Amino acid sequence: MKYLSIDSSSRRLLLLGVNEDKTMGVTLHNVGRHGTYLAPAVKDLLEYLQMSVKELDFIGCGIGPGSLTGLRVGISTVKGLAYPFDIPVISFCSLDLLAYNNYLSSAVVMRRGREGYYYWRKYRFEGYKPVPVEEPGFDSVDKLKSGILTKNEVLIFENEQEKEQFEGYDSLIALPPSPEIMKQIIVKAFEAGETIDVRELKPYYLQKSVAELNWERKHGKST
Amino acid sequence: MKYLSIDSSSRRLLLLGVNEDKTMGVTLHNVGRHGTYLAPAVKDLLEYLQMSVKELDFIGCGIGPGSLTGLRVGISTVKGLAYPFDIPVISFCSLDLLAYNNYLSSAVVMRRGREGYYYWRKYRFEGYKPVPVEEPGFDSVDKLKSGILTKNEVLIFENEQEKEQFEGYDSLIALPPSPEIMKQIIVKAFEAGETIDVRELKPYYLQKSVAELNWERKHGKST
Amino acid sequence: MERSDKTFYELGGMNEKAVRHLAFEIAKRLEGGEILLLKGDLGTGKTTFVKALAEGLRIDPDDVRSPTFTIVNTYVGRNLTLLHADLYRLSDPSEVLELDLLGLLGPETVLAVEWPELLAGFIGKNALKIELEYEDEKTRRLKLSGSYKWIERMVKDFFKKERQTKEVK
Amino acid sequence: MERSDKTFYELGGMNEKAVRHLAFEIAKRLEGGEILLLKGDLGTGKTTFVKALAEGLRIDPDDVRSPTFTIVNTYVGRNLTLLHADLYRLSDPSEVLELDLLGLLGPETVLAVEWPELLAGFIGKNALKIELEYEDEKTRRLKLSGSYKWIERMVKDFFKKERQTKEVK
Amino acid sequence: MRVLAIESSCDETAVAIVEDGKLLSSVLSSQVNIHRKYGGVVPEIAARKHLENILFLLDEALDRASLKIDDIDVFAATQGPGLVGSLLVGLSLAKGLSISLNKPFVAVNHLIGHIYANFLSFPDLEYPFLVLLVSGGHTEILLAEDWNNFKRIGKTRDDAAGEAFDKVARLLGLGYPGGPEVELAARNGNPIYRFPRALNEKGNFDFSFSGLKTSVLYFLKNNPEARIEDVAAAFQEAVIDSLLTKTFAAAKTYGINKIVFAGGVAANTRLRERANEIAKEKDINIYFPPIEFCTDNAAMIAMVAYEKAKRGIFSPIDTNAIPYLSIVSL
Amino acid sequence: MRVLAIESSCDETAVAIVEDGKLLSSVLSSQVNIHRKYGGVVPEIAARKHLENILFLLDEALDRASLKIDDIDVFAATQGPGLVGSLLVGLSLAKGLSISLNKPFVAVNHLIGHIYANFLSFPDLEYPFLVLLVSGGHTEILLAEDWNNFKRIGKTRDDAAGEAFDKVARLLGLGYPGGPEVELAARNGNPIYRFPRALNEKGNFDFSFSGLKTSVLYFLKNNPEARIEDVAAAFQEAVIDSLLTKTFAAAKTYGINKIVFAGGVAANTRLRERANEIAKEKDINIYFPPIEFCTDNAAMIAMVAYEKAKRGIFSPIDTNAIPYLSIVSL
Ligand SMILES: Nc1ncnc2c1ncn2[C@@H]1O[C@H](COP(=O)(O)OP(=O)(O)OP(=O)(O)O)[C@@H](O)[C@H]1O
Ligand SMILES: Nc1ncnc2c1ncn2[C@@H]1O[C@H](COP(=O)(O)OP(=O)(O)OP(=O)(O)O)[C@@H](O)[C@H]1O
Ligand SMILES: Nc1ncnc2c1ncn2[C@@H]1O[C@H](COP(=O)(O)OP(=O)(O)O)[C@@H](O)[C@H]1O
Ligand SMILES: Nc1ncnc2c1ncn2[C@@H]1O[C@H](COP(=O)(O)OP(=O)(O)O)[C@@H](O)[C@H]1O
Ligand SMILES: [Mg+2]
Ligand SMILES: [Mg+2]
Ligand SMILES: [Zn+2]
Ligand SMILES: [Zn+2]
Repeated sequence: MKYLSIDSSSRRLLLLGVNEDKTMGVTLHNVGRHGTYLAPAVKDLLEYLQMSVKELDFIGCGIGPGSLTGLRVGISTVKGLAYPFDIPVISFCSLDLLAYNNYLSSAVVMRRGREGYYYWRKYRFEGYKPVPVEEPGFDSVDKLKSGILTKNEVLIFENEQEKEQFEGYDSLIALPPSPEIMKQIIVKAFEAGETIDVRELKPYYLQKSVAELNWERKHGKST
Repeated sequence: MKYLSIDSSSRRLLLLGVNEDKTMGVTLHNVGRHGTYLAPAVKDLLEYLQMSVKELDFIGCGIGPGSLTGLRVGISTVKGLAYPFDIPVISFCSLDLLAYNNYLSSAVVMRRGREGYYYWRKYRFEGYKPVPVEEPGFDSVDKLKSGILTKNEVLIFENEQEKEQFEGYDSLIALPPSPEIMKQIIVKAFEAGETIDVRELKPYYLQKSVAELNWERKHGKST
Repeated sequence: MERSDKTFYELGGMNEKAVRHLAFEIAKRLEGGEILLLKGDLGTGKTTFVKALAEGLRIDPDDVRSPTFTIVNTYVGRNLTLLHADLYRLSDPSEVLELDLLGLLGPETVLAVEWPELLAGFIGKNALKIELEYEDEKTRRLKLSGSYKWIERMVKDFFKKERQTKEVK
Repeated sequence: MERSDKTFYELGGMNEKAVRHLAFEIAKRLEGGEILLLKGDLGTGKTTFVKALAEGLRIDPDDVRSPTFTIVNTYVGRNLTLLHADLYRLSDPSEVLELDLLGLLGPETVLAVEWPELLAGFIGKNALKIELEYEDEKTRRLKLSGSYKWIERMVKDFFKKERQTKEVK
Repeated sequence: MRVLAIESSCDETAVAIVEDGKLLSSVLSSQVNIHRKYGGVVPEIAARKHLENILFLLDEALDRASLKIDDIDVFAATQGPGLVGSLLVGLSLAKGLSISLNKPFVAVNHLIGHIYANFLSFPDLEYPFLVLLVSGGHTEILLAEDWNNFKRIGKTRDDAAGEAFDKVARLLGLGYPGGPEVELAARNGNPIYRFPRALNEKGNFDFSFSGLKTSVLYFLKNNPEARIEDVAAAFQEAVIDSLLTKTFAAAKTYGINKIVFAGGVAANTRLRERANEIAKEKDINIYFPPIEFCTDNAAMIAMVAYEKAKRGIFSPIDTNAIPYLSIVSL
Repeated sequence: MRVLAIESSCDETAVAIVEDGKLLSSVLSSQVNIHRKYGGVVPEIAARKHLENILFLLDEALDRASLKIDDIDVFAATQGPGLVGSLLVGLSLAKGLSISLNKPFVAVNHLIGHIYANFLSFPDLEYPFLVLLVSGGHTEILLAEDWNNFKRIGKTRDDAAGEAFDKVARLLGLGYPGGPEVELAARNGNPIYRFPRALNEKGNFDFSFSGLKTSVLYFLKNNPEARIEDVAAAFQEAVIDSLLTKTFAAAKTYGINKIVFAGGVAANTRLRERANEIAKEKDINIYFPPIEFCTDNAAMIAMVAYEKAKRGIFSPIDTNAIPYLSIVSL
């Protein structure tokens, strides 16, 4: 199988390329803006693996939630790669990357969206593999603390700063996601036949509904 | 801090570059021979991170045990990189990469050296961090089974095939080592002041003593 | 005057020079990451304010233009980059979110927003709100509120320089 | 003849043509990953054997030379690569280990070793050992042993082609 | 040589294909009804939904040009100026296509695009020429000396002319977009009042229209009896006077005898009248292009890209969006 | 232009520095006593311990040339043929230095190195010339037509000549290395026997020496009374006759009037005698270089690298070792 996959939802840019038994993974953390680094990294990856986009069986793409600007670069690049050859796409929730390689029974991955608001997703575990319990959400710290989060679940954060607002909860800092983890997610999805057409590829846009609710409440306007 | 690190002891070539807060990690698994891919990957890594060898605080280098040919490429390349600027070197045991991210109390990392013989190293764990108990060894499967391995220790293998000869033992397949793991190992060593001069850099050569013992036994020759 | 846990200052009788002066003082205290919300009717001087703010960041004020149609203008200053947004043409919050303004704000970026009403729900406490009102064709009343620690100091320094102002706390 | 769990064949009265024929037969059955150990005194024909083996792998036998000084020669055949080693100049096992011969052996590589005594401790059961002895200046006695499943078949086929041979099992 | 260009700097998502300098197709999200390939549902085309619009527009542009994506030799996109998130969609898509089909990539300056748009209307237009680019978002006097040599002679220091029309229209209680509304009202009025012309010193080619907002506002306050139509006419006169005086002065200073008027405000009849009058006096040739090439589009981007590509000038694949890109050489 | 080259294809680790074609220093692990930088302990210099030897040799070579590593403009190493593990040490080191100092890298063919070694001894030697490279590991007739144009005219099909000397010496009960021992014995004997000259058809420039092993062995068996010295002399005569007949025939066929004899066997006095005799008859110039440039060394590698580098021919950084590299163009 030959495939490519990227995740550009955070400052950690992940790239994976597989050409049959050859695998190449690249992680660029804080190296620069995705608008600068993603395309050359994809090009170099294909060169090292000596494969062309035409031969790919599918392309994997993280769709957030996370940095909208980063996701635009990633998703639009994947659209450009896939479009000429109608290559199937596997989209995945970027938060899933953070859930891997933890030995827990249930957990919630947390990623700060903006001041006082977090993206979150709940998981249970089959052995060591995380299985999402529901779609990711986006809520205020207050709302999370007063109902969404339970004391059974371990909170998984990407770094210490994002953990600060949740003193008193069982929490841990996620292992930095690796291209290998991305590989597990997309291969599993591909084998389950979960490909989509590249035209359907779009990011999670969870902040919207919250914003709209707030707006309507304020302005009595229907969306 | 700026540094570079590589491990070329197996078919999985690991590269890491850090330029202050920028980190880049590259994994090349089965992509080709290290003699072809290591140098370009190092060069590209430095380019992406916009740093020159001259600025490096140290260079990390895995010294096996593992593939002698692979180790030669890695170690000799590091010698060439470090020599002009007398850059300190951090050498580390490549087996340590496989011990990370396991939640155990004691374990033995196993890597097949040749038919019927394994490299091995024992670890205890401080929290989740593996701490080597002794220097790595090299012994026959028989010798390992009749005294070296105990039933308390979990055996860690790189893949299913290498595990086959140890039915009946508690074992697991290691997480594919990532550049991030290499980072933890070398930063810890650097902070503990464990640098060496590049002239001292050499691979583990564990097969030798075993071979010599066998030879002497056969030929009554003193080495 | 409404009391809150935020500081709150009202500066009346401000002619254009005074308005620009205030913006300049504020610019000197910016370190990066700050948000300024400029609220006011058409022509009250929001863009004029941002021009002077930019000048304080060593940006040529003639390069600072009304972002009504461009929505966000970016100016690179000596130490900081200024993002100058204008939400006049936007009609709902999702349009604002799509701009990813907060995602673009970094430790070396400052954000100034004209017509900031749509942004209200998204900004936490950390922002400087400046309301501009007409007193007459050439004079404005400015109301400052926000939780940045330097606001009080800045207003005091400003008073030392200006004469036609009244402080109400 | 010594019985063991390995197959064991002895072929006497082999002239050079017969020796080369046998090597050729063996070459046809190689799939990659096999090791051949060629043991014999000076001039018994180990290199001659490997030349014919190479020819069976579609390598020009004139390109196959004595590796006594080069230690390992590599020849690229049509489907397989032949590593031809000669440990004559080596004096202890650590020198052999440094060659990393087993590390270079891959699924599409075959290894033939002259003067293989130093390698003995490192090869598992999977190898074909060929011992060459002088009968006279032009004739050799070959002793084959090894656990490759195809050895028996190969010897049988070989007998069909050669007449001056005796099989002892 | 076929160039496909993508424009996504602000409100518009646009794709166009140019072959050897000739326009084969040009599609815009604001003008096209796109039917989704599967299901036949028409997706909502909303401003700035570039990520959602882009592949449909790609389909449309190729379809109308009767081409397949691998018939394209060069992929181009706007690098700036504009909204960084919007720019990145077009740039990233172009880069993706470039990598996928192993074809070169070209990044284009949006402002130079507006200059090149004139070649779509006037293919034989020769350098040098002056451009007054006047719309909602732009008010600039640009000098096109050469295929690769542009200068910004003058620009607005605050509001664009079109923006001024829109905001004054609001103050006058007229609808949106303000330009045509104000023009209509002005036609039924007389410029009996005089609003200030800012920056009217000799040799100053910059503009300033923000003062007009306050002037009009307070004028209305102080003169509640004034007819809206007359105020509109007076305002319009002030803007046009400013625009044309400076533009023709620039033509004289730089020795140019061709002026191209571009942008939404160039649709204004009064501006065209006055421009014609002055042009006759000064013996200067003036051009007014069709509106479709004055507003943001991808055809103009493709034209610039074509000029670069035919000279072998391509862009590296690590070219990032520059939201504050100004007019420099190509 | 200063070129530093590393040779590590088999038994020897060597480093040399050449400046504009002139040799500044040349060090070999087999010849140098290296004192460890720290502690002053002399490490064991053993054959094929390239990884252990290499940096000390680098230090020595630079020291003897009075240079620092950043005075070097080009880094070169042997690409092949040889032992892959050994080659990789030199190649990887050169690449590392190249990346570290941002200098170009050149990979060199070892066999062409042996040809170029002659320029170290005979700087004014002009193309074309023939080389008989005859040592323990090589027995070839090479034609050097041009700086970049080489041909292998003939080669051994089994054992090298030097190897033959060593093995026959063992059969005769003489010491190692066999060459000098056999020569010594031969001087006290007479070639009263005749051993076969293999491949002696006209126009055949290939050699074969393996038959001599069995011939000598069985001769000794069947003639236990034969004097060792006479057998040695007869053997030596067979080898030399083979070498010289073919070499001079090749010179005639290819119209060359210069023959360079290189390699350990070229030290043989009887070979030199005979070569001189034949050369006089045939009016051909023959050259015998000093032994140090005939055996493996890095100076010859540096000379080749210099020729390439001065023409701007460098090697990509992904150049791998090729253990079976044969003689092709540079
Ligand atoms: N029956 C035979 N089988 C093989 N070789 C023979 C036979 N009869 C004669 N020869 C000759 O004997 C010589 C054997 O030389 P060869 O180099 O192959 O021996 P070797 O075992 O490799 O010696 P070394 O110990 O030097 O490696 C060749 O010249 C070959 O032609
Ligand atoms: N005291 C004052 N403070 C600020 N501007 C003043 C003052 N007096 C007059 N002006 C003028 O009023 C005009 C204000 O225009 P400006 O574009 O800054 O307003 P704005 O609030 O940005 O309008 P918009 O709602 O269109 O964004 C400028 O021309 C400025 O010179
Ligand atoms: N007849 C007109 N008179 C004056 N202004 C006009 C007229 N028609 C349109 N406009 C103005 O042109 C602007 C739109 O121009 P356009 O080129 O689409 O803007 P942009 O490309 O900068 O977004 C609006 O501000 C509108 O008021
Ligand atoms: N006087 C001699 N006569 C014949 N052969 C000699 C003589 N001296 C050395 N040799 C042979 O030269 C060989 C060594 O040559 P050398 O060039 O060092 O080999 P290589 O470079 O191929 O390793 C040995 O085989 C040795 O027997
Ligand atoms: Mg404004
Ligand atoms: Mg042999
Ligand atoms: Zn535009
Ligand atoms: Zn040599």
